[in-house]
Amino acid sequence: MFPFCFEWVWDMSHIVFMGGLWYALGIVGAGLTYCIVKAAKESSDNHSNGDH
Amino acid sequence: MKIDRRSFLSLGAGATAGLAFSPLPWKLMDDSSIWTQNWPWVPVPTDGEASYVDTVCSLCPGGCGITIRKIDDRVVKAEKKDSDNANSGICILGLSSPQLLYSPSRIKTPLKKIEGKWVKISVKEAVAEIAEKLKDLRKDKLSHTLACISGSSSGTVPALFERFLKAYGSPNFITVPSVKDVYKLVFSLSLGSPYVPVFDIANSDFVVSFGTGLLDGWGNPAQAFKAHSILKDNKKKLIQIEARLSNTAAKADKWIPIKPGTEGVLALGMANIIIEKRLYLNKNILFDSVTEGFEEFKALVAKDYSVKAVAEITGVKQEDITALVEDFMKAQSPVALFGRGEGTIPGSLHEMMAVNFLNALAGNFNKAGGVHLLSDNSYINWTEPILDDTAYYGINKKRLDGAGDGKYFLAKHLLNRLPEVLNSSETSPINMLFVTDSNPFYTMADTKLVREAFEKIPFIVSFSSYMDETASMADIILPNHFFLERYQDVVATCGLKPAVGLSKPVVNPIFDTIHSGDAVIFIAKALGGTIAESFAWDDYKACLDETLEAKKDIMDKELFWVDESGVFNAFADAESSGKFEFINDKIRQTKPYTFVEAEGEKKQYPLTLIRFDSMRIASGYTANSPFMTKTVADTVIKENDIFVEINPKTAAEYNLTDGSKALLTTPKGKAQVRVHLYEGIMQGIISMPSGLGHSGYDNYLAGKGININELIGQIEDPASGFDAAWGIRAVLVRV
Amino acid sequence: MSETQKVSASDNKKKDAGGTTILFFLIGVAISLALGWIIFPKLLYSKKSQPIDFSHVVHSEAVGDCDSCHFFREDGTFSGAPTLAECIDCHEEAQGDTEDERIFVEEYVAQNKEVPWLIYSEQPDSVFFSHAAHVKKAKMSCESCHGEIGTSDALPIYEENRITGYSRNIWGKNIAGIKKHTWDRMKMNDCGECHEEEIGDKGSCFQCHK
Amino acid sequence: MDSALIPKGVKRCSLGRFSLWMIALTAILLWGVIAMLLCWFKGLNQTNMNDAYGFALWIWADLAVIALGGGAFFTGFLKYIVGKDELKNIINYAVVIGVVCYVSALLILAIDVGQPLRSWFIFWHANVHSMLTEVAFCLSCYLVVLIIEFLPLLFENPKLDRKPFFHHLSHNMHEIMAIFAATGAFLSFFHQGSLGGVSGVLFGRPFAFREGLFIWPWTFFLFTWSAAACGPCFTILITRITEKIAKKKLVKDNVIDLLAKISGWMLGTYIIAKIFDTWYWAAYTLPKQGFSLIDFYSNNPFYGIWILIVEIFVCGIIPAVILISSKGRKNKRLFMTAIILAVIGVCINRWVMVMQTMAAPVMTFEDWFMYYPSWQEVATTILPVAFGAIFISFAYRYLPIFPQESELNPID
Amino acid sequence: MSKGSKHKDKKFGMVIDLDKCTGCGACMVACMSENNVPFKENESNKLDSITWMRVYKLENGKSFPDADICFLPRPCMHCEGDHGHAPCVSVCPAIATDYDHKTGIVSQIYTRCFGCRYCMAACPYHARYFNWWDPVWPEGMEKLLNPNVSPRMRGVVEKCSFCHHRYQLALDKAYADGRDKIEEDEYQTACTQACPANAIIFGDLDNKKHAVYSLKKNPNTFRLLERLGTNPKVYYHSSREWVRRAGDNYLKHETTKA
Repeated sequence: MFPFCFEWVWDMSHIVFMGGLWYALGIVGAGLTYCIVKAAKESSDNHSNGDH
Repeated sequence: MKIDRRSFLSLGAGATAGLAFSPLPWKLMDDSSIWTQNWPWVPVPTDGEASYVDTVCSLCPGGCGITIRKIDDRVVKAEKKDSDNANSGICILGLSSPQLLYSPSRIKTPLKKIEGKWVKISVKEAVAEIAEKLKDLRKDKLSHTLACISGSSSGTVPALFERFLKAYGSPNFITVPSVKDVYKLVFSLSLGSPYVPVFDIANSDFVVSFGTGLLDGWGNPAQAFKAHSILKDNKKKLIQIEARLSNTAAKADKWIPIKPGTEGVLALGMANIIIEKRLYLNKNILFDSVTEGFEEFKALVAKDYSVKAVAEITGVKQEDITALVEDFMKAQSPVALFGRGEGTIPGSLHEMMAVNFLNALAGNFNKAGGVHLLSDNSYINWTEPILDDTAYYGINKKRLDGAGDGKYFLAKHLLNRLPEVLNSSETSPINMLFVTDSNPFYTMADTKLVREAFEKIPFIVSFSSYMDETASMADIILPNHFFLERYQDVVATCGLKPAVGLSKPVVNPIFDTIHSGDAVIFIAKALGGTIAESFAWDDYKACLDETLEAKKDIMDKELFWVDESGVFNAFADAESSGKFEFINDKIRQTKPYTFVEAEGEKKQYPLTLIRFDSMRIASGYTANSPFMTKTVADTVIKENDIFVEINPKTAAEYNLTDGSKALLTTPKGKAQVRVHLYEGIMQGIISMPSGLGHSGYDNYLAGKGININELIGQIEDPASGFDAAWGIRAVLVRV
Repeated sequence: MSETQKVSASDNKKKDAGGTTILFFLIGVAISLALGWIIFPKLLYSKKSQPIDFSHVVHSEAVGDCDSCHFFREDGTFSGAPTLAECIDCHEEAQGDTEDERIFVEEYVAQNKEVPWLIYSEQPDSVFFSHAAHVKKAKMSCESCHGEIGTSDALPIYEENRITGYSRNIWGKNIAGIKKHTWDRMKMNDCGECHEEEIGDKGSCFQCHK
Repeated sequence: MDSALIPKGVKRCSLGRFSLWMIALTAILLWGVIAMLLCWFKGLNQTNMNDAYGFALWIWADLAVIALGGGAFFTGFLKYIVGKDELKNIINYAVVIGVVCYVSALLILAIDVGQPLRSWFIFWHANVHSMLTEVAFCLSCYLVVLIIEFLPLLFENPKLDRKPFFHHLSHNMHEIMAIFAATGAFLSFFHQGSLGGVSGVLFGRPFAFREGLFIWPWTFFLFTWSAAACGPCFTILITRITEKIAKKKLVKDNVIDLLAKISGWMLGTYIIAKIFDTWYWAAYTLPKQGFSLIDFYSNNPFYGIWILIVEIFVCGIIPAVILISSKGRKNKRLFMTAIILAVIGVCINRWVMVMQTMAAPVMTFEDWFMYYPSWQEVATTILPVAFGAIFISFAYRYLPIFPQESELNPID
Repeated sequence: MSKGSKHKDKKFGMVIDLDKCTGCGACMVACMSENNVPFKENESNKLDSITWMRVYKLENGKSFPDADICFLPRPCMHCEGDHGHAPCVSVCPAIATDYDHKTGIVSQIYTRCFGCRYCMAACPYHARYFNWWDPVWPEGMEKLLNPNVSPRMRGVVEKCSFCHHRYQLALDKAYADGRDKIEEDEYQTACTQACPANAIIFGDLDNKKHAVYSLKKNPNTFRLLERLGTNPKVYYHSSREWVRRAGDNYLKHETTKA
């Protein structure tokens, strides 16, 4: 799973497969972080505006 | 600052986030899976120094040289001895010996039965109690009512038992008979001496086996397998004549199915053709002029055993018979094998004689690829036991089994007659019975009758290592060491020569057991007087050392001492072959040629049940190890049901399909079985393996299947008196 | 339930609440880190002392190299910790007057009982380790895996993982898994690392597993 | 009692009635949980699986449930990528059903393995050549995506929506949902395919083995295709069942009709591909290995040639034709028949690819292997069904799943 | 996967002479004894009975008296596969089974296996067995355990290893003697050693001097299910046509060696 795992080999299959996986995970993770951070910011802004 | 619900939620969130950055969850996850890799309930074998100890396997009469692999002081595995010399080899049973050594069914200490329950006693107490009882018998002049059943007739331990009975004053030492006893009779009748034949299969170019289970456990299985493989390598022929496609038949170059029980007829028919066509002349044998009884024999076979008649009786095609004879006589070194299956049932004397005539006509005695005759010289040269008056009185009583007398003049022991003798008298003629190295309550035919008879015996002493069927009926058990724990001499053959092997203790006895040899010596000593004097040895080891003398050094080094002088040389050349006697007075006394038929009315029992032997199922005194039972196919045993093999055509007649349950009835008993359709069996014949249906031993064996001996009765061979039953009539009804 | 009230109440204290929230969050983090990094390792391992103490220094001075006691058998297998049979040559009678010596002679030698040594470097049953391949073929020193035990004067405390039953020496003393010496850890990755360096290949599974 | 939790503008049954329904479902769930615990603590000897049937009922259930959950990814794909906007009225429910299916799938896998505590090895010590690794990775990643797709829905619950953070989060997530949906579609495409690959790559098992493209056997594509075709049918089926139980219309006909039409075309094209695949397999792949088609359908009534006919014709061509024709879709009875047949069809396909692969003898001296699941297997297979019913019931009761519900069922 | 080193050291394989095999079962017991294979009270259900080496009974399908049977011992075939991988190796999701290019042996690591049984589904020879039960040795019998093979826990797959530990031991001996390589007969599997009929021959299939090399080229030699592309390293030898034909699947019109 990680390059420091015992079985890891720097070959095509690992790069393609794990590349795809980490890419997908990256997008999902980034998207989620973006939403959460933005929501946290917005909700604290909203609070200070007190316009809920 | 206000601490509210949100603060706690926050604390929780922080704690969760923090944990993820600590080793705790990850190490726990890792360790929990490592825990599954080292579950405490999965045993870890202790490591240690590996060593190999050679010994001789005595689990069957083969007596193979084997190697035991040990780690420190525990036995781990049995292996083939890595050498070509001296009878080295191993079979499935020998490979199982470590499992048998540590078996849960081992008897761990001497036991005494008190009100139906086993109570532990010490060896001393057991010996004292037996001696006390024996003394009482002697006082009442009943020493001859002590009997002993021994699984083997050769070697020092059976000899000690025999000697004990003699010194004590009883003629009733009885061994469990086997095909070897009949082999000896065959040659004592036609050659005047009880030679033991060894078949040189490896060097033969044409082997005809009359139902001999060459690859099903006959003789020394490991050597037989090796010989068969050499046959294959040399592209030589094996012909199997048998009603069922056994493993031997399957490996043979040709399988000739025959109606069971008519093998002797076929042999005589073949002899007839050989004589008629004077084929034996090709072998430079001049029977006509020099051999006693030849003309009479010639007339006899010419009269009753024409090819046509033989084909009729045996079910073998005429052309097959003539072709077989031609091939047999054309071969350079043909040999005909006799003795059915594994050879645990002695079998018909006349049938074996008939087959052996083929060997005589082919002139193959003591020739490469033929039958080698070994003298039955014993290496045990003890001084005669000292007899006091009681002993003298006792041993002159008639043997209970009648062996050696009257119509049983040929046999030395007739175990199979014992049940009848016991059942025919009101009180038991045996007051005490020793059972050593055998399990007669299981291995004897017509088990129900046997049990009934033996239950009459007031006191039984078992020397068994296992809680087998016989031991469980005993009153006292003095458990023997397992062979891996004891010294013992084992009679064997090395190549074609007689030999004695030495079984050596590989480990110290793991339980509180006693060597049977020691047990006898201690009982003798406890009895005092002339009996004690006859057993002057300190213990068995001393006795063995003294008996083997210088041979022991050789055995220590090579496991076996080979008797170079043991081969009988009477047939070294063709000219002297005339000494073979086809018919003489003694043979005439046996009323030739009567073959044994299966018991039962044909009308009531339209089928015939035969037994088959399998390497994977031990059917003698030694029973299956868990590993062996594991190898048994699910068409032989399924859960606890045993299967009988039946030809699909016969099955259809009885409305039976593969796997269906049926009630099997013979004149001797009933049993629920399942059927297995098998194209390798003649129509009208059904077969069942021997060696299953134990009630003793452990949960890995007990209760699985049916003991075929409960369904088959014994048939006294009219010539020898031994059990010669090869089957019984039966009926199958679907349930 | 008056949800709206609650919401407006917290709204009033929003600035303060934000700070408290962060503070509690950080406290939570700190507790967990302390628990995970300090307390947990202490709880995870049980400490066991050897049945008797033993000085490698004293022995190596007396009998020479490691292989006087930790020797190869004729079949190429390694004997590991010496058995009583080896010790008995010198220790039939007490050597010196320490308490450990007395216990050893009285409770083990005299009663012919093996000392139940706790083996620091004991690998699990699934591992096959060939001392011959490493010591005989690759000519590696004992220290490369066992460290300086050979020059120690007393036996260290044996720590056993309560869950797995492993000796702590396998996973390494450092809970983070950081190692400074080749002998600090004996996990599969460490074997692989060295093999990769020395042979250029971590090896096949069966090379080290049974 | 729980009125604060119920979305605005819709009517729900009384809490008492709901509780009764829940108790019944929980009882079934508990039965499954007991069986599950038995399997975990006593081991897989609790099942009737054996060395010939290493894969059995569970793996079938797993494959089937994932195929049926395919409605989520395909509907999402249609809505967010292709831009079929009407489908917003059913996408929520498709996601809920998807979550149920994927949670069930992972749960079944967790029971199915012999060493559940080691199951993380599949990630950590991943063998990238194994289809099962691909399945595990994509499956769990896709479940994460599904949960992300589900979360905004959860946050729309009246009580949660009141919290500003959740309100904003939900809003933000909605905004970039297309990215999640696209990632989900990508992951889903691969794991549906790799599930097909699981049996397709078994070159020692001629019944399952298929040649293919690069590293992917044809089953890889067939599985994705069939999941895309039949998953939406399952969504429609569950929607219809929900409507039956709720006794009201929840989704407008034009939405269902659109989804069904697309499904019909997918199913139609799939079945053509499947027929082509079967023919190629029978005519080229099998003979090379010494087999003919009938070797795999004879000698065993359970796996007779009928199963192939049912799969392809009855549960493939017939529903495809019905769903493609607008007349077929209009006829209520025909329509539901087609939907049910399509769902059964994909289940049969997964059944055959798992069970018949195990049952068919490969060595000439072996016979067909038979297998009957034990009650523990049945219970643990029903467990996800009960879980699904519970989950869906909660979701329906408390979340605004059906945007058209209030419009279709105005409260007086 | 350990494909780092591609050079082939050895390629161990077996030739089993079915003309000599008597079906006695010695190989099975030797194997079980060597490899700490567990046993239960009832082993008659052959579908949950672990037998790394299993002797099959083949029938020629003809009626009496033309019926014939042949015994066929089946260890793990240690497939090399036509594409460089065994059917089971490539499917294992956790690399618990691996193809060793230095020996040609397919390994199975019990502590890595998490029991998904995909490899069993992949193996057409039924050579792989699952531990449905906790292994239990009756009291005293655990003394029989061979320390060179680790007993397996419930929930993992196991199979024949060509007694790989014997190779390890032979190498140890060689190293201790200052040798780098072993002689052919220093490493033999337990079944080979035990076979009373000497029907099993084991050795390096690439070693032209070894008997296995010439035997595998014999026209009467065949492999099981060769046509599937498994490329097994266990060869069988039989002089009987029907036996050779039973080794693989053939269409009616095809001759045995296609």
